[in-house]
Amino acid sequence: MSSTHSSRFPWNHLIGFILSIALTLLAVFVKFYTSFSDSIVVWIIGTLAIFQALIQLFMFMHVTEGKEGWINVVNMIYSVFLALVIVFGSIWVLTSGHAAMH
Amino acid sequence: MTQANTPLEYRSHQSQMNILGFWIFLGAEIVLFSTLFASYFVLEHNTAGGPAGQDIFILKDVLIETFLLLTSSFTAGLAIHFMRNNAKNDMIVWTIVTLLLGAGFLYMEINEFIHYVHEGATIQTSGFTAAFFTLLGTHGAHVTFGIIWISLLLFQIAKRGITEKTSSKFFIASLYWHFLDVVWIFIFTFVYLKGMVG
Amino acid sequence: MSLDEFFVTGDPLILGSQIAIGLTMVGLVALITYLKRWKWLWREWFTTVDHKKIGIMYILAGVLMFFRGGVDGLLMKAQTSRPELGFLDAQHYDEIFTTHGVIMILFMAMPLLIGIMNVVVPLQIGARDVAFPKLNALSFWLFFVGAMLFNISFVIGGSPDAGWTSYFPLAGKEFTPGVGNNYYAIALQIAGIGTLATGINFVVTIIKMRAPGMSWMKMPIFTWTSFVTSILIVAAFPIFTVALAFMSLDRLFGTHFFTVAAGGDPMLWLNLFWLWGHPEVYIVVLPAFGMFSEVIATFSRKNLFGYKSMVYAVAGIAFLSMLVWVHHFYTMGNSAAVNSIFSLTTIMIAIPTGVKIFNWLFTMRKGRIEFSNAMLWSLAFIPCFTIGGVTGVMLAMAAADYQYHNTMFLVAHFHYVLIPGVVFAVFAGLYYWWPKMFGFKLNEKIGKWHFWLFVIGFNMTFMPMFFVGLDGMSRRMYTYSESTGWAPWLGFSAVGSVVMAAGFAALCYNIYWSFRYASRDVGSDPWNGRTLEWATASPAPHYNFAVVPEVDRIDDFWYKKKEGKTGIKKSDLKPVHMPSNSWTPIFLGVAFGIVGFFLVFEWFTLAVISSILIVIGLVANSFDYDDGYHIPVDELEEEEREWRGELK
Amino acid sequence: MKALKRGMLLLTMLAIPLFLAGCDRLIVFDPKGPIARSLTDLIVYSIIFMLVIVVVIFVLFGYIVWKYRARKDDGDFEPKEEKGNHTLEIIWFAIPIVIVIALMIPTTKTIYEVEDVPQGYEEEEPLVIHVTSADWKWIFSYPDQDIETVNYVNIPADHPVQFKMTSAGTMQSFWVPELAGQKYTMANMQTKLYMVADNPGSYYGRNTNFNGRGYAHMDFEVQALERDDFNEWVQEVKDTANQLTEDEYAELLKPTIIGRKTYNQTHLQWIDHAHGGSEKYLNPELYEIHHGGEEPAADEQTENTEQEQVETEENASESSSHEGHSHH
Ligand code: HEA
Ligand code: HEA
Ligand SMILES: [Cu+2]
Repeated sequence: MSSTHSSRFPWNHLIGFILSIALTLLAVFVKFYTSFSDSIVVWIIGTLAIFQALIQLFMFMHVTEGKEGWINVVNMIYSVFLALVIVFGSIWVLTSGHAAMH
Repeated sequence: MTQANTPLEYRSHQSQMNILGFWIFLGAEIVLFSTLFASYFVLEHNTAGGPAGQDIFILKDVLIETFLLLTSSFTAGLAIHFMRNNAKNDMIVWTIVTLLLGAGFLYMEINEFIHYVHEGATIQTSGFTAAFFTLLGTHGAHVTFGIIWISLLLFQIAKRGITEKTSSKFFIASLYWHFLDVVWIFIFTFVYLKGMVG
Repeated sequence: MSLDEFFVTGDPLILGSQIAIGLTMVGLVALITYLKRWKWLWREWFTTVDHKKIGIMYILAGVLMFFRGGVDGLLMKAQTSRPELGFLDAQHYDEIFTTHGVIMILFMAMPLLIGIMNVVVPLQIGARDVAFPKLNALSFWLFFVGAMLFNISFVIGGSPDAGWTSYFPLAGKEFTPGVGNNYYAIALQIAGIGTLATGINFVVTIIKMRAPGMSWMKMPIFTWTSFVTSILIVAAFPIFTVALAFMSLDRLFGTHFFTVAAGGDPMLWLNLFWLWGHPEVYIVVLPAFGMFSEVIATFSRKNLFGYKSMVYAVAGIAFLSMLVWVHHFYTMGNSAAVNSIFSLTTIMIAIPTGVKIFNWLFTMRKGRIEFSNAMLWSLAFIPCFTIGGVTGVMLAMAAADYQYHNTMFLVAHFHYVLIPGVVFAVFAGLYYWWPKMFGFKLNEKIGKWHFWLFVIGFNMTFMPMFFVGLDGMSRRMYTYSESTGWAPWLGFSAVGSVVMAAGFAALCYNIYWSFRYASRDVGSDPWNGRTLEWATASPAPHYNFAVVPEVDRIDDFWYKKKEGKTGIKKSDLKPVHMPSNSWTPIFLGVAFGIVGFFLVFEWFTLAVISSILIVIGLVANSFDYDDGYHIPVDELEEEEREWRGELK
Repeated sequence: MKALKRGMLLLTMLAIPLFLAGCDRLIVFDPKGPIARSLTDLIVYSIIFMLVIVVVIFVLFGYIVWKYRARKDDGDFEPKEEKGNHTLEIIWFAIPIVIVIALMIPTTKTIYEVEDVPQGYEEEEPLVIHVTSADWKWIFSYPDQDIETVNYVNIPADHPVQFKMTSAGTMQSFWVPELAGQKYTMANMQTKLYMVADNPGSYYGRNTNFNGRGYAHMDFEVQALERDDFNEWVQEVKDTANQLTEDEYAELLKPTIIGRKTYNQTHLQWIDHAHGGSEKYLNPELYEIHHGGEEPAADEQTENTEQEQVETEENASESSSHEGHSHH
């Protein structure tokens, strides 16, 4: 079912590992060696972080594996949705009103 | 999925439930950490005259921590790979490497914290430091717990070998370990990189 | 800290309770010792991992907490029954509404609902137990220890006094320096971890342990609501865990998350509290909706109308409930855009809720409505809850909420949803599933007293609050002056609460009476039920089902009964695997309680030392490879024969 | 049966105006200014919808429960199973959607409306008053007039007033039901609330957000005066009132219940709590609670002042009555 379950060399682990190192370095590069504006940098490195998370999820954690693979995927999507609501919701609510005058 | 093809850790119904249950738990962990992140973002600029992130973060140390943790995630994956090939000794070796890398990460992080305290940033300094140390501390506590947990499992694997039960326990611990890596990536990106001046 | 600071003294009410508690404890211990029941208690209850027994313990604890919370309610009603009464002083009143709110929601509603879920869900899906029986026991003990820790606050150290919402800065050390609010932070944390574990447990149980053939859309509706509730628990409780951790850090370790000084943001607490708190009120109401659905279908002798739309409605409510939290602080000075969006999401909840109301009504239409006690509670729920719901919609309109916010109108709203929604449901569920738990029915005649007194008392108590609220009375006022003109409303309301208390007393009497005198001969299926829990003996045997039932449609048992196919064959009996009892859950629970107690009093050395107990419990657990045991076929056969007669 | 139904309908139809007439006596239904009036309009509008919903549900409920009750002569009648009914389900899905839209439009409009100077007053420059809430009192500062009052606030009638609100410590909520609704007051933050009183008069205001022992007594009076009377009052204060000193101000911020006070000058010259610095004035030791045991001296002192001042406060509240409104 999944390619990891064989005695071959664990290529996808290795690829995942190299990719994650590369993405980390890329993020550092974007942050310190380009001249994008702050918000663009955050968007780029944020996207890179999401790719890294996906690498961990699919190449190391094998989310889709097991009998309930689809449940795991739904569970992760739902959790990420909650995470977005909590993070962006809180920021929006606490910084957009005229109560926010630190 | 036929029996023979199923990885050992999925074979019994109870193991399947344990693994599924752990995934659900990870869902809860995502919510927990996103709450910590949300609070950090809200309090990030409330330094109350104390140091801000850009005053204290050191890229080099953080990068080393990141590589240690990323590598440990990789070696944890290798351990699972060998577990699935029923290579007990290789599995134990890679697990020990994973633990050492994890310990190295912790060592670096504790040093980092000590450095911050010397810079005048303790957990009581400001809203920013409270949120920062709590987010990082929660992650660090998870790593600590993971090291202890996996060490206990090592004993069990050494004693009982790779069985349906030990393999499912170990698989779950590896999920946990990878998850901590995911959390770290977001800390690295949104706390450290974002908080430093480019 | 001196001894008389440690023990709360000086107040005759509290002193009286202290003495009463002390005497009750001594009496209980003496009684158990006299009856030589310690071993039995330990073996059958304290170390049990059986979901039915755990459920019963939850229910017992919940009823006890209802009594405690109810007494708090009565004291408040007494204090405000006349203007400028001196029965309670401000401090005492503040402590009482705080503990009342916390206890009612977290230690009354939650355990009663989780208790019923525990008893019923595995039976409804044809499972032998929950997915993680030991974790289930741990959840219970964490809840129980948390509840007890919270409850001792009023005799040891002082109660929390910042409201069940414990808003900062008030709940910070600067404004409430005592240990009271430490209790809030620590006790709720312990109980909350247990609840989170329950959520995970039931999600997995329902995904993985359904009887063969029971696909998603063939699941009983109560199982569905329990499932969605569990998901909501997993989604919401971690937020509360973090909020309470911040609170503990602020109070015990001097950090600045929510403080006025050093860049803390008190509004962050409001935000986090309600990110959890709003879903929490739906966590308590959704399983209740499920119970009403079961009861209404059973006693209308019809299937549930619009089953699928009911499922979608529950899912829709749960989804929306994560998106509305700001409606609790419209008046915080949010931007108009924030208030508008959250008004919209909030009001939208009326749509799926309305779907449910109409489906219930149409389940009864063309049925044959039997006014059993369980059904009476479900019937009373519909109109009462509608009042609570539509007043909720009024509150949801942000601009209008500028007038209702924090007034008695709000207090009336939430009692009108919580009591019909949760308390009525628990009563309905108890009457309905009582025979399944204990093998006898509660008395219907005493039940009628319970019903009418409670429902009438309820409306008398809370209806006037809408009006005093609209007349300018804010909540949490321990006193008011004659000139306000509120006295007649509040006096009437106080009388209502006494009627309500009489209703509760009738329930207690009913339980007592039925234990002693009710007929033990009720059969396995006393209500002519539709779902699987009625396919096994009452009370349910510890292995639940001798043969795991197969299901090929919704309400399968109902049709099997008609087709005469409910029996089991001797040849189908196989040894049943059962989990073993375990000492670790109660041990861990108590360990958490001890550490928690030391943390409350900020005795950190002792807390650190005693947390070794927790480590011991966890390590013991990790090395536990107990695989349980099997019940042999003979034993199964004998037990089944007892109620089924000779097996084929 | 039919008669019963018709009777019930008639009764409920009658009940609506009766109910609304009864509500008229309640403070929230008795607005005395344009802002409160838009809130009341919204509330009345929503109540009509809610009453219709309640009536529909109650009637349907009564009818179904009565008609389909089990009877002795049912015999072994078996109700038919029903899966559901798409048309019906669509109806009770769609109608609430329409209602939600009907509720949302005026809600949103009102939300935006009350955040601004009320209609008809756009031309006039609002009088700015700073509100600082403390435990357990309200402090009003008039920066332009350079005077400060405690537990009462005088405003010119028929003129827009903008309150800029903050807190010296715990969170409170500033509520004047007849004039403006409410909003929180929070340390380190500033919220704004507009208010206009149509006519001179005395209006009830209070804190609705629980903030400890003195909370129940935390009310104040809004007194709307004719323009000239207002100016006269300002002048009088300037001529007669004491100077507010920093020491006196620190004393004010201690957790006590006190009566009304009037000062020359405002505390804004040395601190605006909306911009931090409140921690200087916090007195944690005064919040200690001593169950039973002997009260320490500090507490005794507050207790005394508290008592004596409750009395003053009560005298004061005689005029700040809420009473005024409910009996006319
Ligand atoms: C079981 C608990 C429960 C339930 C189910 C609800 C249900 C709802 N609640 Fe309530 N609420 C609480 C418990 C609950 N609430 C508590 C405890 C508080 C206060 C906490 C505190 O401050 O201490 C609170 C406070 C509260 C507030 C905060 C007010 C304030 O602080 O100023 C608001 C505001 O929007 C609100 C709204 C609603 C709405 C819109 C619903 C809706 O879900 C109601 C939906 C139901 C119906 C509408 C009726 C049936 C529907 C129809 C018949 C269809 C047709 C109807 C329409 C189209 C309108 N609630
Ligand atoms: C499920 C939740 C729940 C339930 C069931 C109740 C039930 C009751 N509540 Fe509730 N209440 C809350 C949740 C709940 N409450 C919350 C969350 C708050 C907000 C707290 C805050 O502001 O922080 C609140 C606040 C609140 C207030 C507002 C205080 C204020 O703002 O000033 C009041 C005032 O009267 C009140 C009264 C009551 C009463 C009289 C009951 C009655 O229904 C109780 C009935 C039960 C009994 C009466 C049982 C006891 C019976 C006896 C003693 C009889 C003898 C028995 C035997 C002999 C066996 N409650
Ligand atoms: Cu809510």
